[in-house]
Parts: sequence; C-alpha cells; structure tokens
Amino acid sequence: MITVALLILLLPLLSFAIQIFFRKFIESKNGEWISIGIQLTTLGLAFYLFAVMIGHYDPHFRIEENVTWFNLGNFSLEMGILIDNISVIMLLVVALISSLVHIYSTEYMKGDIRFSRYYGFLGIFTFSMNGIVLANNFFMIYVFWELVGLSSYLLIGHWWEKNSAADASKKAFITNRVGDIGMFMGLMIIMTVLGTLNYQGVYTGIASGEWEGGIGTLFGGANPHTLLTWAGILLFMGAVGKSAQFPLHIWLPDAMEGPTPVSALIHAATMVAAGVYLTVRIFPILTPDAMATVAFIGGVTAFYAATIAITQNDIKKVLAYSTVSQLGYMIMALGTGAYVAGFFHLITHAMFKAGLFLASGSVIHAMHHALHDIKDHDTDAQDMRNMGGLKSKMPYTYLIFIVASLSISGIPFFSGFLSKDAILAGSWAYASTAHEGWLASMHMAWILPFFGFGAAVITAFYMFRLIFMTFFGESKRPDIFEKMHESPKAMTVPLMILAALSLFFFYTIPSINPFSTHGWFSHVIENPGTVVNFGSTFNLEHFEHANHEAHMPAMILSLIVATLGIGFATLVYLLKKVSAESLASKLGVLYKGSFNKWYMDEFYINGIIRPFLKGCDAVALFDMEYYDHYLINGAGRNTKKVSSGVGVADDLIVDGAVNFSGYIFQWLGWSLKFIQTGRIQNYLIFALIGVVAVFLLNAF
Amino acid sequence: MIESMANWFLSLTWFPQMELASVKLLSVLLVGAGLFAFIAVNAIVLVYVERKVSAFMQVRLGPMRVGPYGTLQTVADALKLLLKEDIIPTLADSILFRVGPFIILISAIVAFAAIPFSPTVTAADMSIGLYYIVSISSIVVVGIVMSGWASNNKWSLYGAMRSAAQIVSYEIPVGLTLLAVVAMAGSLNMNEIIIAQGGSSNLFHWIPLPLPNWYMFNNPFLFIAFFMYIIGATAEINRTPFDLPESESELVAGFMTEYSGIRWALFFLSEYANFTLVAFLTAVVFMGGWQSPFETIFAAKTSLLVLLALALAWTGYVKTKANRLSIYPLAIIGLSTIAAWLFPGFAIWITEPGLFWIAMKVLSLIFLLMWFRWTFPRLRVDQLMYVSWKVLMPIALFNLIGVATWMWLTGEIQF
Amino acid sequence: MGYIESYLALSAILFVLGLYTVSTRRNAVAILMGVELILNAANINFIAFSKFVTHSLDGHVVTIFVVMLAAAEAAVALAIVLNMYNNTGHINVDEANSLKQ
Amino acid sequence: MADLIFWLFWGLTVASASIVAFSKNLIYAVFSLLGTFIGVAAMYIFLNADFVAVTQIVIYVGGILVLLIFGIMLTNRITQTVISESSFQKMFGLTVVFAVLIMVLIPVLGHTWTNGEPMAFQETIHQIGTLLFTDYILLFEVASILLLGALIGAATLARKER
Repeated sequence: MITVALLILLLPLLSFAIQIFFRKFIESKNGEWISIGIQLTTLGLAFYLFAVMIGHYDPHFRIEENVTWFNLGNFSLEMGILIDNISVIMLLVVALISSLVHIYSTEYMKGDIRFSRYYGFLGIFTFSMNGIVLANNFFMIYVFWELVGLSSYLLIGHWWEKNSAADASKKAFITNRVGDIGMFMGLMIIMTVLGTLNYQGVYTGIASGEWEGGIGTLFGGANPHTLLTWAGILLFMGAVGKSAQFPLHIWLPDAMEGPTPVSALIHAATMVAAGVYLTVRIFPILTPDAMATVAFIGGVTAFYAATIAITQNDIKKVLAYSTVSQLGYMIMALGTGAYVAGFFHLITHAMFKAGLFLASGSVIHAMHHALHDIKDHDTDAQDMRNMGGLKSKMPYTYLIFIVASLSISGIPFFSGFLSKDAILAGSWAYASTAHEGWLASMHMAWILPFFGFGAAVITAFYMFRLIFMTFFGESKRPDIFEKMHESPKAMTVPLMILAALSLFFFYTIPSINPFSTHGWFSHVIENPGTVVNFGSTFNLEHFEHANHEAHMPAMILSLIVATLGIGFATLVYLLKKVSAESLASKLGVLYKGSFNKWYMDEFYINGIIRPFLKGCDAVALFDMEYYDHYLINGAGRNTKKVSSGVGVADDLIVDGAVNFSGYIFQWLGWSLKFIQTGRIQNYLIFALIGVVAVFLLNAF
Repeated sequence: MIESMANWFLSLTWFPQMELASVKLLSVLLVGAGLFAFIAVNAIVLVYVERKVSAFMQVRLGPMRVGPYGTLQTVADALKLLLKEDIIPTLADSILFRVGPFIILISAIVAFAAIPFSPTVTAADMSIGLYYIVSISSIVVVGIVMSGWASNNKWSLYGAMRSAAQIVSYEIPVGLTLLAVVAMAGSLNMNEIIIAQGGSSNLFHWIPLPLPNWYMFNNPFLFIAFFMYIIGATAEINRTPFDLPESESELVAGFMTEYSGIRWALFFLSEYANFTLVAFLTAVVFMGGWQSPFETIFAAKTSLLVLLALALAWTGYVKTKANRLSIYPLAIIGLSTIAAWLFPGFAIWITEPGLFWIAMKVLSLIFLLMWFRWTFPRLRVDQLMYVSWKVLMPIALFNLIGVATWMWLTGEIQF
Repeated sequence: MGYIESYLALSAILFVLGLYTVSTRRNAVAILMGVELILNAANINFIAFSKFVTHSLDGHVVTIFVVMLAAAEAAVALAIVLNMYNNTGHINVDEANSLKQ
Repeated sequence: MADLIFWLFWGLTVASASIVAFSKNLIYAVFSLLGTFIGVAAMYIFLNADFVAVTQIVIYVGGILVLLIFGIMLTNRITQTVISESSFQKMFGLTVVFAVLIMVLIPVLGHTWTNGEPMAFQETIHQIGTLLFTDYILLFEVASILLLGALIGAATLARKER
C-alpha cells in the first residue's frame, strides 16, 4: 500500500523530469503520451487504493508510515505517508481529473510553443498535489503546499508573453504567500507547544491535555484555548489563501489567464481544494471560536463571490467566481461542523466544476479557431456577449454544460444536490444549536444559512444566465458563428466522463435513492468530532441530531431556491420578459459594485499597497536624511578627523620601518630572481641539489 | 626439453664432462639453431606451397621448370637472394636499417621456443607459454617501424605506421579471444591447454558429439572465438585480406620497399615464420595441438590408410580433370604408410604421433590462410580499423563473458 | 647473478640516467622516456627485494601495478603532448610558458 | 657461463639507457629504449619473475614503446632520418646527477641486504593471481577504474576538436 502510494506520489515527478529534461527528444514525437501514460498508471494505482479502501469499508481505515527526515538538536522532523479514506478519495479525484486534463490538453494545447513544458508543469503540479494529500504531518503538507503554489505560478504564467498572464501569476503567488505566512505561524505555534506536527500526534496531544499549561497558556492566561484558537485560525489562513477565501480571493479570477485545462485542474478541482483539505485535517483541533471564524469567512465568501458572478461577462470569470463561492460553501460547511458535507462537496464540486471549466474551454477553443479562421485577433474569445445559439453547433458541450449546471444548482438526481443540501442542512443545524455566547445573543448564527440559501439562489441564476447567453438565442456574431464547430474527441470524451460523474448514483451507491445521504461516501467518511476539551459548547451527537432534523426543511428550501434562481434566469435571459439592462440600471449601485467585484482590488491597491509604499518612502527618507546623515556619516566624519592625525604618525614611523624591511626583501628577491627560470627541469636539478645536500649533512 | 637434452648429452660417453649450466647453454644454442633451421626450411617449402596453391586456385600449373614439378624453384630463388648485392640507400639511417630486420626475425624465431611440437618436443615448456608468445610477437612492431623509418622513404614510413597501427589494434581482440581460452583451460601453459582438450566433445556435459573435445567444438562461444582468432591472426601477420602495410599497388611493398637481397630475404623468412607461428598457435589453442583426434596408435595407422585413400582419389582427380599424372603425394603417403605398417619405429609420427597430428593441423590451417589470400579482396584502412575496434572487440568481450557464463552453467567454476 | 647489489646498482644507474633525461631534455616525449627509465629502476628494486629480502611475491604484484600505471600515464601524457603539438607546433617543454607572469 | 649472459644483459641495459639519456638523435634514443626494456625483462627472469618479465615486454615494448615512437613521429616534421634534439644544462645536470648516483650507490653497496637464502625458482603466476584477487583486490579494482579513466581521458584529449 505504502509502495503504491509512493508510486502515485513520484510517478508524476518522473513525468515532469522526462518532459523537462528530454524535451528535445520527445517534443516532436507525441511526447505528451509519455505523461498521459504515466498519469493513467497513477489513475490505475489510485483505483487500486480506492478498491482496497472500499474493500475495508471501515471509517477508521488507516495506514501510516513514518521515517525521520532530519534531526535538529533534540527535535526531529518526520516525513510520512498517511493513507486513510479521505486521502484515498482525494487521490482518486486528483488522479482522475489530472488524467482527463492531460488527455484534454492534447487537443486544447495543440501547437503551443511550450507544449512540453506545459506537460512537465502539469506533472509537477500533480506530484505536489499528491504530496499534500499523502502527507501525514503539517510540515510536509506545508512543503508540498509551497510546491503547489509554485506550479500554480508556473502554469498561470504559461503564456508569459502576455502582461496580464505574468501579472496574474505574480498576484496569485504573492497573495498565496500572505496566507502561507499565517499557516507557517500556526505551524510554529503547534510545534512549539506540542513538539510534533504529525496529525495523529497533534490530535492526541491536544486531546490528552498537553496544550493546557506551559506555553499553551501564553495569551489566554488560565484559558489555554486562546492560543489554540489562534493556532487554528492561523493554520486556516493558509486555506484562506489557497482556497481563495474572502479577503484573499482576488487572485483566483485573475488566474484564469492560464490555459483553461489548467483552470479546470488547478483552480477548480484540486489545488483550491487543498485549502479545504487542510481545513479537513485541522478540523479536530479547531476551537468553537476558530470554527465560527471559519464558518463566517466561508459564508461571506460563498455569498459575496456569488453576487459578483452574476454580472461578469467573461465565461471563465463567471466560473471563477462560482468556484470561489462554492469553495466558500465547503469552508462554511466545515466551520459549521458539517464535516462530511464539506468534504463531500469538495468531491462533487471537483467533478462538475472541472467539467464546467473544460466545457467552457471547449467553447473557447471553438471560438478561438473560428476567430482565427476569419482573421479576427481583437475580439475576446471568452466574452459571452460574442456567443449565443451555440446549442446547435456544439451539442455535446451544450449537454455537458446543462448536466454540470444542474448539478451545481442543486437539482435532484445530480451530485451537487446531495452535497449542497447537506451543507445547507449543516448550517441550519449550526444556527439552531447555537445557544451560547455572541453567536446566540444576536442570532448571528442565522446569517450563515441566509448566506447559504442566498448564494444557492444566485448560483442557479448565474449558471443558467451563462448557459442562456452562450447556447440559446440568436448568435450575436454570425460571422463567428458560421465557423464554429464541435471540439474533437480528445476534448469531448473527458467532458462526458466528468458529466457522468456529476450524476447522483456514483455517490449514493449502494442506495439508489436520489435524496439519500446514506451512500458509501457517508459511511467511510465520518465526522471525527473535536479533540479540544472545552466542555459542553459543541456536542457532536447534539449536532448530528439537529442536522437530521434540519435535513428535510433545508432540502425543501434549497429545492425552492434553486428553482427560483433558474426560473428567474429563464425569465430574464431566455424569455426576455424582464430586461437585464433595465434591471441593472434600477439596481444601480449594486450592479456597479457587483460588476466591479465590490472594488476589492481597488481596495487592496488604494487601501493597503499604496499607503504601505508611501510609508516605505517616508521611512526611506528618514533613513537617508537623518539616520544616515547625522548618525552614520557624522560618526564617519569624526573618525576621519581623528584618523588623519594618527595617519601622520603612521606614515613616518611605522611605514618607515615597514618600507625599510620591504626594501631589504625587494633587494633579496631581485638577487634571487635569477634562480627562477620558469623551467621545471631547472627546479628539478635544484631539488636534487637539495637532496644531495641533506644527504651530505646527514653523512657528516 | 633443455634439461633432458643436457642430461642426455652428459650421459653420452664421448661427451666431455662439463658443468650442467654450460651443457644447458649448449642445448639452448642447439635448439635455437634447430628452430632457425626449421624456420628457414619451412619458409622455402611454404613459398613453394604458396605458389602451387595459388596456381591451383587459378587453374594453372605454377613453377614447373626447376626440379621435378618445380620443387627446387624456391631453393633457386633463395640462392639468388643470398648472392645479390647488399644495397643500403645513401640517405637511409644505416644502423637502424641494418638492425630492423634482425629484430623482426629474432622475435619471430624466439616465439617458437614455447610452441609444443609434441609433449616432449617443446623447447621451453613454460608456465606462461601462451602469454610469452603473445608478448614476443608484439616486439615485431618495433622492428617494422624501425625498418620503415630507417629507409627514409615515405612509402616505407606509411607502410610501417600502418603495420604498427594494425598489429597493435588487432592484438587486443586476439588477446581477448585467447583470454577466453585461457579462462576455459585455467592455465597459460601450452601443453596444459592441449591436455585440457582431451577426450571427446559433449555438449552441456551430457550430449556426446562425434567430435574431439577441441576448444573450437567445446562450446558455441569458443566456436565463434575460433573464427575471430583466425581473422585477427590473419591481420596480425599482415596477410591478405589485411595486407595493407605492404600492398604493392598502393605502397610499393610498404616498409620493405628499400630492402633487397639478403635483408629482404630476412623479412620474407620472418613473415613465413610468423605465418607458421600463428598456424601453430591456432592448432594448439583451438584444435587440440599435438593430440590425435583418434586415441590410439592403431587409429593413427588406420588414418594413414584413409590418407592413402585420399591420395589415390586426388591422383585420380588430377588425372581426369587436368589430364596429367600427379603421383608424388600418392607415392610419399603410400611409402610412409607401408613403412609405418611394417616398421612402426621408422616413421616419426608413430613414435611421436604428436608431431604428425600437429603438422596435419598446421598444414590445413596454412592451406586455409593461403586460400584466403586468393579469395578475399584487400580492405581499406578505415574498414580495417572498423573491423578491429567496432566488430571484433565487442564480440570478443561478449565472448569472454559468454565463456565465463558457460563455465558457470556447466559447473566448471563455482561462486 | 647471485648478488642483490648488482641489481640495485643497475637500478641506481637506470634511475640516475632517467633523472638526467628528465632534467636535461627539451622534448616532452624524451622526458616521458626518462620517466619510464625511472619507473623501470623502481621495478627492478621491487623484484630484487622480493627475491632476496622479503621472500614473497608482493613485490611482483606491486610491480605489475606500477607497469599498469606507467601504461596509463604514458597514454594520457602522450595525448597531452599531441594536444600541445596541435596547439603550438612544437613540444619543447621550456617554451611552454604561456602562463608566465 | 650463465653469469656471462647476466652481465651481457646488464651491459645491454646500461648501454641502451645511456643512449636514451645522451643521444642527440631522438630516434636512436627511443629505439634504444627497446634494449633497456628487454634488458630489464631479462633481469626479471634472472630474479625468478617470469610473469612480470613477460608483462614488461607486453606493456612496455608492445604498448608504451610503440606509443612513444608514434609520439615522436607525429610531433616532428619528418624530412630526414635524424630528429636532432638539443638538451640544456647538460654539464650542470650531469654533475648533480652524478652526485645523486654516488649518494645512492654508497648505501646500496655498503649495506648487507640479503636476508637468508634467496628465493628459489617457482611458478609465480598462480601465486600472483591469488594475491591479486585476495590481498590486492581493492587495488586491482581501483586500477581497473584508473585504466578506464586513462583510456577515456586519453581519447578525449587526443581527439580533434569538432
């Protein structure tokens, strides 16, 4: 098992090495199939692991292998592989989507100038993602976390000739760093207090009360949980960065500058899910306050991003904001304690969102070729305002779009319904069980279900807005429309697989009830509860009970809101009963805010970056004018004066002696230089003379 | 042999009583003289044979005038060479010009010291005989370069350089091939190598073959090695198709261009000496040396009868095809057979059967090499080097590993 | 023949002749020849001591290694000499002074 | 008688080595190396080292000497048979080297070296083989690597630049 896991981890690295180092040999010979072959092997191995896992059918299935990485003084860092239900499922998802994207890219990236590099980077991305999934401690996850960031940077900037792509890659990298700093601080806190970073070690350490006392009480005085709360929130900051949660979400829409398959793989299905995965791993150590923070960040993100998605015209931007919103859902689910639902949504979302992205890629691909055919290089191939009526031209893509959109909107018989419903139920239950503290006092907790359901409405609305604008109605650019045609098999087949995986029964087996939540998934994934000893505030059984009760009303409500959203979209964009423009002008400020992403980027630039630069300038000025001028240079000037006095004495007395001995040796050297002829053979003879001399000295 | 010879001398009543060491030295000198005589006569005979064989290959008669069937032709040629004026070119370096041929000749003769003509007739039965022969034959290169340089003639120098390059290159595959045999025999002693080839061949140690257990039949790798050795050895002695160093059409006889008369005769002598040496070495290493393919004296006598029958057939063939009578082989072999049957002590191959068998093998090999000469065209220089470095050497290395594997498989060596 | 001194003396003479060759010749190949003389002198000593003093064959083994080293050294040195000839047109060691100053 | 042969080879060695050292004609020097090598091989045989002697001939005569001859011939413009070569610091060198010779000969001749009876003749090759593959196995392997390195190095160095 461990060997299989290691193979899964390292095979993509091999793919990377081959693609990068043997580029010249394989580039013109369909070298991408090496990577695809490796990826399919990985997929097969992942299936094997999955089969083994399902064969156990045990929520506590767990294999762990640890080796010491290095020792520093009396503490050691470990490396290890952890195979449990979560990581196996994640591995399968990563391997599956990565394989499909590999195959899809053969057509999508055909003729790209850095074709081999692209495949190499896909390989290193898959390697590092697998590393995150297989890591058994927080330090290792951090290492692969950074690697994932790096590969994301490389892939976003794949077309670095475009300024926007280069900027987007830098933005993604730097924004992620902000989160990662928090994560690193969290790691440091845990390391300092517990002395270990292994998941199991941390859980048992906290559960057995090691946190209480010592450094654990640093900030909280008697209450040790203050520091633990901080540790949880700081660790979660990594997830905020990577999963594009509210304050740090700004990089993800820009990341759409990368190739679309990359968006599907990294920015929809896997890398952004890494944040959720991390939250899943830290879930047991989150204190109630930390959980509330997580939940609120998630809820805000879900709702906020959804509102932006309504007004975007770029097909990929819509999907990007939709991704941010859905990630917010997952985070919110974890924050509200609906652990299973959050992870479940991660899986289902990976499938349908990858499908959506790839399908949009198919549309863009077709648009691109059509634009290329009519030699139009100015029109934006991703702008939905140039599309319309594509249903007849691209039937497969259309069908897949429909399936995935129904899934994301939470319509029964699709996977999205199952997971989304569970999340909404979880937030409902959370709100209804919050009886203490500030959450209960102002019914603050009820904001979460409100955000959840609100986002659900909007999601359904903007997804169908996208479909209606793209596939229905009249074509807005008939000249392009003429040239459009369906994408090749290598692109549509992965799409079909992903669309198929958006159907419910893959997740509900052995039950085939589309409303059931008792499939294999909910059996093998079990809410671990919390390991923090904080008394009665959060009670797992209590929560499960509330969750069960909230299930039915939440389901009905979510069905209603989904229908509402779809219906409204139909009214506005298909039947044109309501004019979108007039609606926009009526809503005025709201529309402009949404269209401009609530001015978040502007806020960062004007509110943070510019003042910071100004502050830097001021500090630099102080540094130059006062510190340097008076303190450093002043000291210098005084020293110079003293030195010149000493220098006179030095010149006369010390140098005189030194020069005199110098002259002596110069003369000696001059007289001896005639021995140095530059001929080695002369030196040999001199050496022999020396030998004879030593012999003579010894003899007499 | 030296030891027994010295003792034999001392046992003679009329022999002056001397120190053993001095008698040994005398024996050494005698054996050396004997070897030299053997080589000289051998060269004269082989030149005749070569002419006749080439005539046979080209369906003509060859020398016929001097002596019966031209048998004295080469003697006459040798006399002519001895009586010719000894010319040394004015601009040649006279010391090296004189020394060169002798170095070649001496190295050719000295190598014969380790050749086992029969179990008792071995001039020096050394424990490192094979290595000794290989090492001595490498001295030839120096002599060739010396003569080529001293001639002060560009053709000579080219020929000498080519020859040196060729011999040095082909020493490697030949050495590796011999190494395979040495690994098999576990000894460098020539007689031990021969004795190791006794008995009859059996494949994989259980399938008996109707062949003597000569190394060329011992296992597939040595079978390949045999042919590689023949090729490499042909190259080492500069014979066609590897006779680039002295190719008349390109280099006007190469390093021999400026030589004439007696010095040229020395070259010729040493060339045929090396030729015979290679045939001897092949016979010893791959074909069981002085061992009879048949086990008993009776078998030897019987084989003589077979030879008689062959000679009869040959006579008949020549009679019908060329319409002339050639009874000399028939007469020689017939008389020897009768003599052997009547007086077993008369014919030396009955008392020393080894001499007969090794002679037969050597003569067959010499015939084979002469056959090569009239069959294959000459190689180009680049082809020559290509064959040595890129064909023979990899195969030889492979063979060496193969032989080791074979020995391991058949249980001759264990780990 | 039976005295170790004769071998040692021969070795000493060869060594000194080699040393002379190495230190006075201009030609690089000639210097190599001197080196070979020195190595041969050393080898004679090894073998002589192994016969007369240590009574073991270790000296032979060491000699074989020295011979092997000499072969490797000669091959590499001649390659260098040929390179030098290709670059400068001569192989006089006393003129190979482009690193001077 | 045998002594005579020994001194003959002794003389051959010294004489040819002297030609190597003193000859003005480089060609004579290199060809007289043949005499030195063969003389030294003969010394080995007198010292019961038959295997080493044969190795000496194979490697020195068949290999190194041929290499040296090639080296001489490839690095001179050959127009006549004499490749004259000037030496320098002759008298200086001769004096010093003579001093070294005396210095070496004093202990060599003034010391009792022999340690019991000299070793009688025996077959050396098996013992050498055993020694090579037991006591000296590491050295043997290192030597093989060294040879490989020298082979590749020499080939790389001598190759013409492409």
